[in-house]
Formats: sequence, structure tokens, C-alpha cells
Amino acid sequence: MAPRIAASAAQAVANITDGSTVLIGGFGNAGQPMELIDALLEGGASDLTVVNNNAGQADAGLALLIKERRVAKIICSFPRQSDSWHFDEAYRAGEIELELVPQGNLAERIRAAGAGIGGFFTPTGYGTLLAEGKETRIIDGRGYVLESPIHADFALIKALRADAHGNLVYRKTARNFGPIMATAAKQAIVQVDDIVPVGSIDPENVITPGIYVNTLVALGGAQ
Amino acid sequence: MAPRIAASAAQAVANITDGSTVLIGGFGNAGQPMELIDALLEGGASDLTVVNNNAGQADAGLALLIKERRVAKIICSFPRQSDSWHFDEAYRAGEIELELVPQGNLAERIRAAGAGIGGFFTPTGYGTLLAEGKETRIIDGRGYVLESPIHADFALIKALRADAHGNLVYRKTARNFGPIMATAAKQAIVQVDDIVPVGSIDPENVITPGIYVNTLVALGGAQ
Amino acid sequence: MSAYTEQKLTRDEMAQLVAADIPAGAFVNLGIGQPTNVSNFLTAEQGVTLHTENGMLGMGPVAVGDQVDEDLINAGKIPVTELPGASFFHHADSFAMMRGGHLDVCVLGAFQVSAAGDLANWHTGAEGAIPAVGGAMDLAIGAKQTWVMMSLFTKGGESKLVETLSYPVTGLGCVSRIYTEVAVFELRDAKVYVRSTHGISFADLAAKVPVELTEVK
Amino acid sequence: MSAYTEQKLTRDEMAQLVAADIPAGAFVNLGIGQPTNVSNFLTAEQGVTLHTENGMLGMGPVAVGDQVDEDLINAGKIPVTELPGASFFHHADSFAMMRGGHLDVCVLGAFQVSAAGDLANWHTGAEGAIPAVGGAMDLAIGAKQTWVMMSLFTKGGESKLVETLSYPVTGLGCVSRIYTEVAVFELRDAKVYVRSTHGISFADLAAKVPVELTEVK
Repeated sequence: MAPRIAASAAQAVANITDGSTVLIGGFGNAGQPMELIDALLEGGASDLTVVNNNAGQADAGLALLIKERRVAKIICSFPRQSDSWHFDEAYRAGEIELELVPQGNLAERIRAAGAGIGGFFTPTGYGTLLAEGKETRIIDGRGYVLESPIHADFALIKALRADAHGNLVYRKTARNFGPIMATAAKQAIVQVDDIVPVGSIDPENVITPGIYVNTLVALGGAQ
Repeated sequence: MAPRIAASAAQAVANITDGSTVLIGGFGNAGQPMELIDALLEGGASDLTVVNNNAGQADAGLALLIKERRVAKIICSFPRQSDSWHFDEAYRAGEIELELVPQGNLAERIRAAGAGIGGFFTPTGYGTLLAEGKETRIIDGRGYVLESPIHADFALIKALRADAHGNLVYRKTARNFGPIMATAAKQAIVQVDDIVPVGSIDPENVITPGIYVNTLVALGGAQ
Repeated sequence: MSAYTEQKLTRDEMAQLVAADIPAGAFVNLGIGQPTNVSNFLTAEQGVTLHTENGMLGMGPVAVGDQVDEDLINAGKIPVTELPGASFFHHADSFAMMRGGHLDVCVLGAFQVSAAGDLANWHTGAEGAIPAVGGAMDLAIGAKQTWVMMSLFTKGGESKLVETLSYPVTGLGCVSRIYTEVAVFELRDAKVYVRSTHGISFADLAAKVPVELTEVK
Repeated sequence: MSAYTEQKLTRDEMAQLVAADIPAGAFVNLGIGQPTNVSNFLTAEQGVTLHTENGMLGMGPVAVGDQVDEDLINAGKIPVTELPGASFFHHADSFAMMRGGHLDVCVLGAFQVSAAGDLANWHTGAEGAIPAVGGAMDLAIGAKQTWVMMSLFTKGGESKLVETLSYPVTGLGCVSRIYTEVAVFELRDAKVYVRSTHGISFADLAAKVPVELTEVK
């Protein structure tokens, strides 16, 4: 199905309901779908499970969702930063659940969900606190931990450009989690600078094929 | 390490020794590194384990390696074709071992090797003859089979073009197994039409980063 | 009462039926052989995108003349064309797309289908046969819906819709619809519904097929 | 006898030592903090390619002025530049590259390293501390060689090279070399070799470090 073209970020996220699991792309500011997150904040959905590399920074985006106690649980690799005060406060108050995952396992678990993999043995985290309670196995003399896929209801992603079929290209290190998150969510909602006619993106250079994209919103490059 | 530039296909495959495991790219003729396979045939290495989607066709390439009984074992998804007579004969004579793997599991096992994954649960093949003797598990109500990575000594790959750092781009459906095989072998040997100066390939469009490429040979586009 | 036509369906009519049933905008994989023929009956208005498991979305018709390019082939290794908006990807990504449940419909041929939707289409199990599986097992279980196109009876007159497979399994409980020359079956709620019959009455069909059939009223 | 200098190494001298030890043509990931400084001492002739786990090979120096681009950052979220021959990839591919053992060297900071090469660098384990791991565990076990840069002693004067970690583990048996201000250690064959000492004699060092040390003769 060709993606729905939303008229605004608000319209793009309008069907995100309470209790949803939402993958949010970005690493630092690169690839962070700030307008979609703001729209989600505005939209009012609560009791969310959010998957992101971090747990919000300063007084913007994800940090505000956490401040407003709209995030019941966060799955991330690096919550603690110099400016993660809203997360820190919610966490110390016992008002947000944290599932801490090594960054590569986080990426691989998201990929596994999109790829129909039921679980995988990873060497990362073996013998550490983060493997406690998890199944482990020695394979060819090396220790591995069994990790499970992270499926989601929605993904919020920022890409550089889409064609009307939803084929996406990204820009530099802003690519980060976008391509795998698009595959792991029932609905991928993507903000782009612009939407170009079908045929404008070389099929060799498509990073996310349109099959993974459900909703597009064009916000212009000057945002 | 920047890849070695071999002067010929023969030089490119010269270090493949008896008993090696060799991944060979291609699906049908698309992406089949025919000149490298011919050079391997000429080079004389035997007792090989070969991983390819098929088991050779007609009287060329992999089929001739099998005809000459240089392949002790083949791991593939689709050996039997109308023109796979050399494989058929070797197989019926009990002179080649066959490990039959569903095509998607074959691809995922190769990817797992390159990605440092020790094993993964796949739904493909569950409840079939090809899962016999393998560990299975029900996860969230669905049956899965545990599959293991396929590591290799060498990969023989055909790409369209490389830069001198070994960054590769492919052409259309000839991409097929190349990118994953490059990651799963200790040494990836790649034939390309041409080698272009570093900086000629847009970093956004690199399909196989040069880190995965050990040997390049340019054979020209008219081959 | 189910739909009925006086005559058995031809292969083209079967393909036409399947094509008409594919939802607008669907992402579809058509298996090698008879299912490939379905593409000839898809309309531009349907906006269906074809996937080929060797690494492409947006596959166009079979290439002719100058269009033939050995780097652009389908899963049957036949030269094809690409449509605007196509994309290429490697084998692991292509099968991840399938196994991850992203395709809407996959249409396959079959040796047998069981009442529970188990599919056999990869191996006759015959003594001495060289096995080959290709993408059959991935295709069977990957798409949101797996449809089968097959003749309902063997040359010897035995039903290929069976209670329990006698051929080796390709995938368990994966088939939701079966198109045959004499009837279209829908498998759901642990029942086998007959959506239409062609050149045969429901009663005659029920007598020839060794599984309990339910007529769609 | 091991190499010896009269003075302790400065941070820049440590970085210089590490840089000189990186093999020509290597693919390298430099951890956040002190290890990042190593890049300042790599020479063009070495032809080292830098990986940043947020999705890039061929990372160049930190961006200045007009070069700053918020879409082009390193793992420390600092704007950087790209060199000719760079490539971009997504997070799963980037960590697959690391976990698959494709990087030659990874240089990391540490709280502690054990004689067996166990690394602690992600979590102090302090009561009430909010844990954060990032790519630490992936980096620790991914590269062909993991090297550590750290001061050998805590502010309280305790050795950070220990028999058994008291901090939570990042990775087991992964460290093969430790660069400190007073000595460079090589961990192999179940022994801790002292390759060089700086401003301290081997005997004094051995007295201060609670693991058995072997002098490289």
C-alpha cells in the first residue's frame, strides 16, 4: 500500500493510542524526528513504551514526554546524560521503568523483530549484569546470551527524502536507527524534508523500501 | 587495510588452498563471479566446501568444479535443476556431500556469521524434514528452528564497481548474496568491472564498505 | 450458496480470479510456475507491487528484446524489467522482508494442502529424488496470507486437498486459500469453506475430497 | 629489560604511544574520552580508517566552523567530518561490523581491568547510580584487539589493574593491552607482561600492583 501522506505532524501521529510501543529514531540530534515527537506530546497518548537509544535530553522532545509522565517504560542503551534530568527525576521517583540494553543488542533486537527472527545468541553482554536472568550458552567456546526481538506498534523516523511509494534515503549519520525501526513496527511514520515523484530515487540507492513505510509527512528542509 | 589489487583472476584466488570453505555469490548468472570460479578451477584447490544458492549449471563454473570432484561438500538451497547434471552425477555416486538449507535461512546464516551472531531462531523450516535433528522452540505460540552461522575462509563475489578502498556497489538483482558473503569470509575476493578512485562513490550509496574486502580484481565490463 | 460456473476454470481463469482477489496496493510474491501467470491479470489501478526474493521490489513484466539484462532476473531466473519506484536489496534483507511478515500475499503451487493449511510443495519424497527447496519454505510461512494455485486432483484422480499430508511438509498451517480448476477453498476457523465451484456441484465435490467441506451460504 | 622513561607519560604521550602501535591500514574504533585523543597522533601514512558505531567508516577530524553538520556526528555526539572513501550504514549493520570481529583495534577507557583481561568501564555499581551502557559492551568484545587507556591508580592510590574486578563487568577476557601513565601492559598466555615503565622501576611497579607481572626481557 502506498503510504498515507499526512498534512501535518499532528495528523501523522494521530492514531497513536495509550499503551502503544513506539520506536523513536535518532542518535543525539541526528535523525531525531523532533516534529513527530512534539506532535505525540501534543496528541496526549500516554502509558507508552518508548524505544530509543537515549532517554531524552534537556527540555525537548522525548525528555518532555518523560517529564509529562507519558512514558511508562523506556528501552534504551544510554539513559544517563548530563542533560537527562527529566529521565533522572522520573527514574528516581520510580515513575518510569527502565530496560537497559547494550546498544548493539538494541539494534539487533529491533532488526530481529523486522526480520521475523524469534531470538538470537549474541556475545555482547555475556557475563555481565545485563545478562542476569537471561538464557546463556557456550557456542564454540564463546559465551552468548539469548536476546529476543523488540516488536512495536509504531516507529517515528526522520529521513531525508521519500518518493511517493515511501522509498527512503537518509543523510549521513542521521541514518542510524531509522532503517531497522521502519521494519520492526506495525506502522512506520516518517518525517522527511520533501516527497519527490516516484522514479526520482535510483532503485540502487533506496535505503528503506516503501513496503516498510505507512505514513509520510513532508516538513521541508529548513526546520 | 586497503584491499590488494590482483593483476588477474588467477592471482586473486591463488591463496585458496585445499580444504577451504568458499562462499560463491550469484543467483543464476546474476552476480556469479564466473572468472574467479574459472580461476579457482584452474588453480587446482580441492576438497572444498562450497556455499552457493545452487549446485552448478550446465558445463561452466561451479558445475565444472563439481565435475572435477573438487567439491567435497556443498551447502545450498536448490541443487536440482534441469542442467545440474554434474551435481546430479556426483551426488548419486555418493561423491559429494549435500547440506540443503532453505534459501532465507542460508542468507540469514551467512549474515549471522558476518554479524557475530552465534545462532538464531527462524520460523522457516519448522516442522519439516530440514529441521530434523535441530533444536526447536515455541516462542509466542509459533514454532522456530535454531540455525547456526556459516563462516567461511573465502568469498568469491562479483560487484559492479569498487573504489580503491574496496567500497562496492552492485548492479540490480546481481547484488543478491554478495554483501552478506563479503562479511562472512575471512577473505573476500571481489571481481568488478572497474576500480575507481577513492571519493568516486557517494558514501550514502556504498553497499559493501571496504572493511569487508580483501582482494579486488578489475575485469572490465565487456567480459 | 457458493458461486458456481458450468465449466471448469482454465489456467488463465484461475490466474484471473487470484489477481482479482489481491487487495489494491498489496505487496505480493508470485511463486515460480502457475502463480507467475497471475501478474498478467493485475491491473494498473490495483497498484500491486511485486516482490522477487532474489532482491527486488517493484518488479515489472518479463523482459523482451533489448530489455533483457542478465543482472535483472526473477526468482525463476527469467529476465524481467523494473518499474518506477523499484528498489534492490541483498538476499538477507529480501528474506527478512518475507519472513518478517511484510508481504501481504504470496501465491504458490502445491503438491498437497491439508485441511489445517499445511503445505507440501518442495519435495515428492520419492526414492532417489534429489531434494531442492530454494525459497519454498520461506515463501510458505512469510507472507500475511499464503494462497495456493493447483489442480485439485492428481492424474490418478486423487484429491490434493487432504486430511494429512503424505508428501514432506513445506510449512505448517500456512495456507489460507486454495484456487483449483473446480473450486476455490478458504481455510479459516479450523474449517474448509468452499467459496465457489466450477463444473461440479458442491455435493459431487464433497464426495471426491476426503476432508469435511463447508459451503459458503 | 622493558623500555623505560624517567617521567610518567602525559595523556598526549599515552595517546601517541597507542597511535604508533596501531598497524598500518587498520580499521579502528576509538572510545569516547581519552581514546578519542589517539586520532590526533595517527599519521596519514598509517592509512588508518576510523569507525564510529553510530554508522560510519572513514570518519575525519572534529568539525570546525562551517563544517559543523548535525547529521554528521561521532558516538560522543560531537560533530565530525567525513574523509574520501567514507561509507554510512545503519545501526544494526554498524554493530554487526563490530560484533562480527571486523575491526582490528578498539581503544577504550576503563575503571578496572583484571589480569585475565576482564574489563569494567560501564558502571560504578554505586548505590543509586543510574546505569547506562551505550556501546561499551559491544566495543569491549567486538574488535580483534581491545586496548585500554587509563591511569593505573585511583585517586586513593589503588591499582586499577586487579586480580578480580570489583566493578561490574563490561566484557570477559577481552583486553589484550593496557596503556597507563606509568606502564604499558600486554595480556597474553594468561600472563601480564610489562612492556615498558615510565617514571617507575619494574620492582616498584610490581610492589604496587596486586597481580603477578612479568617483565618483557
